[in-house]
Amino acid sequence: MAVKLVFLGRLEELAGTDSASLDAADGLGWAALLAHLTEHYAPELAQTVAGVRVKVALNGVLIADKGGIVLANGDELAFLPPVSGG
Amino acid sequence: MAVKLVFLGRLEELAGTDSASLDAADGLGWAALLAHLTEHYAPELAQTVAGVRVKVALNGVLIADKGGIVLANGDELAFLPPVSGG
Amino acid sequence: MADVRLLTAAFDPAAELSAFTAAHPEAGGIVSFLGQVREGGGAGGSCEALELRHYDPLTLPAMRDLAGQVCARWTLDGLMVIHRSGVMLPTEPIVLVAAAARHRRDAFAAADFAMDHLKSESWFWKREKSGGEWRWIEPRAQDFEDIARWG
Amino acid sequence: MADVRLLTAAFDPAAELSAFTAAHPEAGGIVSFLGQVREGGGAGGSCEALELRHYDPLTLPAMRDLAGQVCARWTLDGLMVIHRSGVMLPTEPIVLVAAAARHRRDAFAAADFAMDHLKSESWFWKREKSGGEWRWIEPRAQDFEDIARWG
Repeated sequence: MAVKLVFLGRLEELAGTDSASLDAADGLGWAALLAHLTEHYAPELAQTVAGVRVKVALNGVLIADKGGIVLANGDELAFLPPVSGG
Repeated sequence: MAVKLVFLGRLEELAGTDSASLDAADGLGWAALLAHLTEHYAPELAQTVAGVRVKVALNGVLIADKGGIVLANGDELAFLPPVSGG
Repeated sequence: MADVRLLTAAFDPAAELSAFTAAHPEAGGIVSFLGQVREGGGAGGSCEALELRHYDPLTLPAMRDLAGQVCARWTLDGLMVIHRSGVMLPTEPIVLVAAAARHRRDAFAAADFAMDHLKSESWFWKREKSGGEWRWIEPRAQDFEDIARWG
Repeated sequence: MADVRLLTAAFDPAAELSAFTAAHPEAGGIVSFLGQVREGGGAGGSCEALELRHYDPLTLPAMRDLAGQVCARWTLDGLMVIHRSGVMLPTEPIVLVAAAARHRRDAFAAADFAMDHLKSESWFWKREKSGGEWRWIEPRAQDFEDIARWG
């Protein structure tokens, strides 16, 4: 399956890109996703994404418990650091 | 001597004019002024002007104790009812 | 620093606000209040015209004093206070206050304070024309409550 | 009732405010906040450009939600919220909020509340260019204090 990852704000800098495609087996969970990030990106990315200050949105919907997500083919997962707008 | 009286706001309606010239002997005081208003205008004008809500300005300066004013030739005395601006 | 004007003819609030904004490129935020003659305003929703009278020796000097207080109380990059006198028709601007500041809170508070004091303490007297008749307006209790907020 | 827009190109605040004012002749007062890229802003007073990024699925829907809250909380004749995304240069407008109301207090409070929430809760991420380098901006403690005022 293919999943789109979106990195907002400072996470874009840590990831080196604003979005990426991830190919993985169906039903990818949070721990496996963090492992993927650790393997393919700067170590600080997975650490930051795992922290309480980074929220996630799955297909445009905020997820209260990001540890419980399970990704399916075609999903878009956005990593949202604290906002600093306006 | 001649003194200019200026009637602001609703006092203009009571006086029937926005300003008037008053000819009188030098050193006209507050009581004599009220007597003049009573004689020449609607009775309500002198009553209203005597009330605490009406302030006076003598030659553009607000007077704290209007009862103590003494008018001299060329003076301009303005009667200022409560403001209702903006 | 403050631009304080008492006008006896109509003015263009958008043009004034543009010029004010352009004059303060260092300000991060600009808060403005525009008061206009309401369409359908007045007693019975039939206000045909509004007139503000002022008294030359007092009105503008007091507006300048107020602007000075506002500039002393908040950290502003600029302050503009424009007030009409004379006869105005519905939708015509009456008053425009704008405060430019680095910090948003200062700009909001300065504009709010200036309006409360302009409304309740400025030397203006208002009358409305309705059904062809002019009627003087008494001060509103709300204006005194508004000004009391500032201690 | 609310006019809420997320724009990716420059806009003219004066023209927007004129149109908003003209659309609300029944409102006695209009309060606006304009936020612009400060000249001499940023770390060391050398901000060359500012960029706001947004996330399409969240940003505009959340702005609309906020506008709905504001309209429910105060008695308004109209509300306008315009926010930029993308790269902006010094003196370019970032955000314009305007609230039209019969009563001045409602217009001030609505614009103030909308700005506090836009600043601290909207889905925007900001970076500044200074000395040719882009740097992401962290949220400010002041923004959280501002929003806490509303309970």
